[in-house]
Amino acid sequence: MLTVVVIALLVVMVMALSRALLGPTIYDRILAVNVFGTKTVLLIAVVGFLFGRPDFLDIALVYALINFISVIGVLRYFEYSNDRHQGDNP
Amino acid sequence: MLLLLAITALAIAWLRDLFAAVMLAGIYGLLSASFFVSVDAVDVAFTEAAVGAGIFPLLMLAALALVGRNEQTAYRRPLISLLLVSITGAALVLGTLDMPAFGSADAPPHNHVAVRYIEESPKEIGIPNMVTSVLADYRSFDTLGEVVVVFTAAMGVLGLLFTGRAASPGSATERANMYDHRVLRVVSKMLIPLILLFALYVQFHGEYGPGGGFQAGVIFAAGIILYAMLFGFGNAQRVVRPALLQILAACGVLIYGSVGVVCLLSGGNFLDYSQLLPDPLVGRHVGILVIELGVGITVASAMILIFYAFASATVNSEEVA
Amino acid sequence: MIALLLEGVSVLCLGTGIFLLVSGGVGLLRFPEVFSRMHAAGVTETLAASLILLGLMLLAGWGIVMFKLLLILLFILITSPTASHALAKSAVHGGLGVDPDRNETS
Amino acid sequence: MLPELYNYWVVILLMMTGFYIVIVQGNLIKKLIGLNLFQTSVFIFYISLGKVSGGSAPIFAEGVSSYSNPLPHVLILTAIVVGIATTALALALVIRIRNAYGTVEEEELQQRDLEC
Repeated sequence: MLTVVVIALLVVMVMALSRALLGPTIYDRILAVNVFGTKTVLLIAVVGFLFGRPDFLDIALVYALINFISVIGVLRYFEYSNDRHQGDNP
Repeated sequence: MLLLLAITALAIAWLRDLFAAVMLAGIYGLLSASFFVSVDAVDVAFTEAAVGAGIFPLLMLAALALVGRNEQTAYRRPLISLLLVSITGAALVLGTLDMPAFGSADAPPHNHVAVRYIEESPKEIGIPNMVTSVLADYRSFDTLGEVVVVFTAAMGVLGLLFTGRAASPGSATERANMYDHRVLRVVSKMLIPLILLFALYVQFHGEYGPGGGFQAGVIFAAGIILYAMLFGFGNAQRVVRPALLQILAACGVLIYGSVGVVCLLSGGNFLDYSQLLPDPLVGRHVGILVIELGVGITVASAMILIFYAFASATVNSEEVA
Repeated sequence: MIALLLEGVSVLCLGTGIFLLVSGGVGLLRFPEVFSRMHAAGVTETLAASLILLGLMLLAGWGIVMFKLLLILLFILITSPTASHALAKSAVHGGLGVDPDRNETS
Repeated sequence: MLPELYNYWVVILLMMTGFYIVIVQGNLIKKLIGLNLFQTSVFIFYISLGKVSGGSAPIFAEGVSSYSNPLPHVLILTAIVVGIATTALALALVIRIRNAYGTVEEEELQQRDLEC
């Protein structure tokens, strides 16, 4: 049963990756990174169970944390560069 | 898994827009970390996730904010370099033909040195996580060198970029987008204590599960950077002063070195913890714990200092530009 | 008996989790517009993730493992909606605003 | 013989992509990303050397017989942290170059260097 979950996760990750590659706007790419991060968290948790080593879950937690911070960082950067180009923001 | 890695790498090569390249570098870091997990490299996956997918894109973005996003020049002489690259690639592939199969148990590296460490380390040092035991005890002198490397890197970045003028909390950019982060600020107020607590958890259970000084330091720094991003650099610098951080980075290295000297004084050679306490096993435990603490403090303060340096560079160049 | 029941429920959770996952993934690819894609991604992130984690929790049974899984579940449930909120806000701020009177998405 | 070596070939492919980026791309930041790509492929190479099929992660647990080799993990742990330290330094240098020369593209840098 767990292997089916792993395969499904890999399929969705490939989809998110393809969205990241061909996404027209920047926001598609950020969205794809966000989805990708969450799926990696799930993948690690399931792989941890598959190998019977439950101490993998710390890594899954770190993934979720890092994913959140990088998405916020990217958005913060993106707003910051908008301010600079437009001079003053609305 | 590796196929995904290869695709991302090729995409990065092909992309022109730097911003997208940095995003893909983040995905690449995540992918390589999940590969490390599937190959049982637990600690390495931890560090690669925290560093490769966490701090690296943040630093690149901070640099991109200064340097501008688009890449003007076209490729230069692509064909010749493509030829050169494929020749070196072919030579390397030839080199791997007689390597042992992936994961074969009887390969040469496994049955000489590793066997001794796998058998002896639980008995000698008594902690389950062999990677930390080797890192902190057998090879602790190299780890000392590494901590010094991180410290000097932080000092180098400070020397290059940090002009000391902290961004005043009320400056234009701070107030400008203060209003639109209401939801983010509330959520991060809840999350940041959790993150810092998790960093301490990682720090102190490095012996029993994946974790240790480096990972804890990086997670701690990531928590502070999140705070700085959302609440503006002025307030962040008021909360965690750069001067305090410089002292902290130095005293992390100091803790590490002083443990070594204490072992020297109490009769053993440098960094041999069994001399610390009458009972050698407990002495080693204490030694490793203190070492990890020193490493954690240095790495955390070094990362935050580097981020402050980048942030203050953006603020200054904005006034200049 | 209880073990069998637990096993059955966890398989059920994992099954629906996978179904939602794949449908969200397909949605991510096929929807024309950024905001509709964000909706599709949101489905996979919150519901599918919590279902799969729930399935794992049932498998794990009581103990430290279940607690860690609960922690991860809570963390994802807090962070991913905030992240998509921030993303949507900056998308609107960045000039990609969907003007309400346009009913059909171009 | 073929399927086992698949791992090493992918590593070489990644290494060559990073190498290619460093050679061809003019932009300094892009070169740094290429360098990071190259570095990560070396890490993957080391770790895949240390894997023992059927062995589990090198944390001592009851009922686990064979372990993967913990030594490359220690090596790579140090290498990752040193890698991020050097990348941070390199980025600081790129920013200073940007302030001094006003550009980050390699050709313009050379021309401006020749002028002054």
